[in-house]
Amino acid sequence: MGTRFEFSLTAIDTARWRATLADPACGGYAAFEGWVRNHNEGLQVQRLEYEAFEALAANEAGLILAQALQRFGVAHAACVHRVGELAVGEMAVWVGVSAAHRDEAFRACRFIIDEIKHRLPIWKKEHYRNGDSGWVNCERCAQPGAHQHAPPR
Amino acid sequence: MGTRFEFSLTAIDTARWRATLADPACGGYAAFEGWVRNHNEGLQVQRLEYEAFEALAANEAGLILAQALQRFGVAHAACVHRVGELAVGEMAVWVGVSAAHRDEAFRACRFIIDEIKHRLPIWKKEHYRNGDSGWVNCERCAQPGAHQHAPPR
Amino acid sequence: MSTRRISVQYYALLREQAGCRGEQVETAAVTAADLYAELRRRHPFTLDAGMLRVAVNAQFSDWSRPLRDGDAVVFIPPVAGG
Amino acid sequence: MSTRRISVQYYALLREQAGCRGEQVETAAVTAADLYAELRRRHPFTLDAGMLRVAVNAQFSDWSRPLRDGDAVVFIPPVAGG
Repeated sequence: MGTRFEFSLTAIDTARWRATLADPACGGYAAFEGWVRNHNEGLQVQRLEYEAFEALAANEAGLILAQALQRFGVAHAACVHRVGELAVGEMAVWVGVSAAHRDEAFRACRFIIDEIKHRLPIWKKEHYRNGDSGWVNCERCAQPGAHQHAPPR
Repeated sequence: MGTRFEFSLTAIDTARWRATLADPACGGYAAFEGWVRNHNEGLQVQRLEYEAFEALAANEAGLILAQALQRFGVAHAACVHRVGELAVGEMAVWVGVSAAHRDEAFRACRFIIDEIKHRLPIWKKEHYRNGDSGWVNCERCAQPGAHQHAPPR
Repeated sequence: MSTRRISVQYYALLREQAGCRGEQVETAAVTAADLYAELRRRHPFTLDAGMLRVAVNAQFSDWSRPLRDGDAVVFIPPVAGG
Repeated sequence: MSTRRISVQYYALLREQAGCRGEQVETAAVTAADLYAELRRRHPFTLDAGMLRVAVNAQFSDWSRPLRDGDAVVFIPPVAGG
């Protein structure tokens, strides 16, 4: 039984992370990867930057993973999140869960990524093909009428 | 948009399969792996054998994957299933789905593995540490009172 | 009484109980249900037809569908993939 | 009026608008809410406090919790991980 969370400045090695969840008592493994999409809310994304308040984020991620073990009875759960510059197609986040059965593996994996997105102090700045950029949820989404995406004023 | 299903006699190369789902328009990737557990219904499992009616199974899997694309609006879905002898800890089945968003990726992945287990003509013979063996769902489960797991009479 | 030539393939428990992967049978059985009943008289099959599904020419089929000369029949024990 | 020495770190949009990653402030602000109001007079922060959360000493905190000398405060814009 174990949990593990890390930030990574470089490409996530999913094979290495998956290996940390191996367990002969487990019959089900569920994983999620978030990939950088080439579009968001109608804009063409070229690349993005992730920035994190790492101390708080790591604490909060530890709580989320522990909650997943307790709530769903899974054996192992891990998560790694990129920070820094990412190109379209790169993996921004990986979540993996192993469990005796598939039902709890799926449910715990879904719980973890939902909570990670909701609770961790991590920010994403999108750079668009048209030259604009913006912090997601701060600039455009906070001003639904304006839908501004110019660089910070 | 695409689907792909295969049987494999050797270890599943998940990196190669995952690569077939890469798509710059996709932000979410969900995967499931079924691993050979060291126990089932209270018995210690040592190894197992999978056998498939491959022509029918491949047709049926193709239908399942196409249904997943249509029902959940995901971009790509693939599945590979081992046949032959497997040891404890080995991967018996892999399912991967990529989609614009995580919700449909998770739901399609879950749908696919549930249907694969339910609909494909694939059989599993478990070999136990105590020397017995049995075809799962045929010998023990079909006779809930008896719970026999001796070799076929 | 007319007969037809049917190819039967066996998998898993049925393969072990038949002692072979398949056989060609010359049969007067009209349906797949009739055919399984006939084969049970020759092989020690422990599974009742109610526990099986049947495929004809690599498609799931109805037990009552009339068999035609040259059909390939597979009786499908309870599955356990994944 | 007593003052306390608070270390403030900025991330993301707040970092860009403050023009620095953090600063030490000598402040009479009693709570984190008071402190953000004070800092908005010095920096062109566009985000209202209602859109932020606050962390004190790397723990999520209440806006009304009294600040103590030496506290480390982080104002947290809407998050977007994953």
